[in-house]
Amino acid sequence: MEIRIIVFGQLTDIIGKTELAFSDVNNTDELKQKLSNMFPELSKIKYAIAVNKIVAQNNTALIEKDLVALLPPFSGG
Amino acid sequence: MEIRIIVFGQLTDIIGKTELAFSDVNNTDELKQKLSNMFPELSKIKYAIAVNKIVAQNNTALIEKDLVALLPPFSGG
Amino acid sequence: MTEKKKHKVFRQGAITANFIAESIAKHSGKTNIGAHDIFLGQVRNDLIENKTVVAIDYSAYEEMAEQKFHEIREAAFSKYNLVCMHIYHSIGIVKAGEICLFVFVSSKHRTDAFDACREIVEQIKAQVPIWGKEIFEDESHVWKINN
Amino acid sequence: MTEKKKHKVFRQGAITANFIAESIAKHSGKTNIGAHDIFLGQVRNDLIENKTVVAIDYSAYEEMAEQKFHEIREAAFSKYNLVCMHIYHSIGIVKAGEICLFVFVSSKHRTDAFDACREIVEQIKAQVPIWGKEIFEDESHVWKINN
Repeated sequence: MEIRIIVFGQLTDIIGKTELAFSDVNNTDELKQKLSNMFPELSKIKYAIAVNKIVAQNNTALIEKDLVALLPPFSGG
Repeated sequence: MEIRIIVFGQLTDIIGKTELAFSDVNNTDELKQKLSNMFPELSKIKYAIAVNKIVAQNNTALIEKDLVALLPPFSGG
Repeated sequence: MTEKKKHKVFRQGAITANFIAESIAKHSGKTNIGAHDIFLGQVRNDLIENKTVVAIDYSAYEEMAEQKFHEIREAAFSKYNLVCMHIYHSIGIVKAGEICLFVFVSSKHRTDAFDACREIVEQIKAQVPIWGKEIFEDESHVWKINN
Repeated sequence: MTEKKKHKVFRQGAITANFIAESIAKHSGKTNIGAHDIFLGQVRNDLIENKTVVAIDYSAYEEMAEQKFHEIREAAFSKYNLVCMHIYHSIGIVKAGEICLFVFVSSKHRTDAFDACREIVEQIKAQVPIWGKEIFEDESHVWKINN
């Protein structure tokens, strides 16, 4: 299973790219843990995770073809 | 003593002109009384009297060269 | 950087979209502005006793009105943190669909522009000696009443 | 007469005064409109740690953002008595002094336009996945934070 992750805003500075893919994450909590291990700087930033364009309020299961997005605080307008 | 009076809005329909002059009014109460005698329809309308561009809240003495204006409810915008 | 330049508020006839665009464009040099709030009053073709309004003919006690506009302006500048403010009101005939009032308030942050613009519009309607004569197709009229 | 035509919200680069003028002019045929409230967001040349912002580079999660804009729009139409509403937001580079957000709300009476416009602007800032990268003269950057 491969989960595709798109990255926005200041998270692109920290992660260094705008897309990632993981084959071994089953839910959003696992994803967060994995990301904070790989990118310790992420702990400084509050970010949301959207699954298929809906912000996950709680831990959410991920399945193949889900589109996951990492969303730092919005600053439009 | 002549007091010049300018007339605005719907009051011009009732009074039939945009300017009046009276030689025998000493204050705004006398003016109102005189106007309602001459134009009974005025009793149907609430209007303010401005003396030298300031709305008279109470009876106000009038002297030569005062500029008196009859102001029906405003409807700008 | 606060600009309090005075200009005449009254403009003959309708306020055009181009005039509004020019006003907006003039603010691009003021890079301390973050927010503009613009209110536009447009003449409606209201149906009154089965007759349709085709235009409003605005008249004013201009000297007193300009003084009132000045007071409204000064009060807004002292109450709110504004960069600039412009008010334009039509005098004479404005047809249905055309614009008769243009209030343009600019500030660093949006709260000031929103609060001030709304307050200014309410004050104009309540305090400034302007009268609108609503003209029907058959050239008869009624006098507009503000709510 | 309520118009709910959808258009794309995002526009490449700054929103020009001419574009705003054209939008305003298009409403002259809608003679049931009495009030327009227009909010414009303009890029400020803020000083941040001794460096001056010269532009903001906007990016967005466009598919999610368009969906959010649609929700904001539907909610405003059901809550307020509006004739029409348009939202435009820049994507890409917008220089200081240029306009990046244009919210245009029209109603019969002014209260609806004022209330709705303000609420929509707050919702855009809080709910729509858009990010502003503030660019300095030396090409370094910080990420904008909304208040």
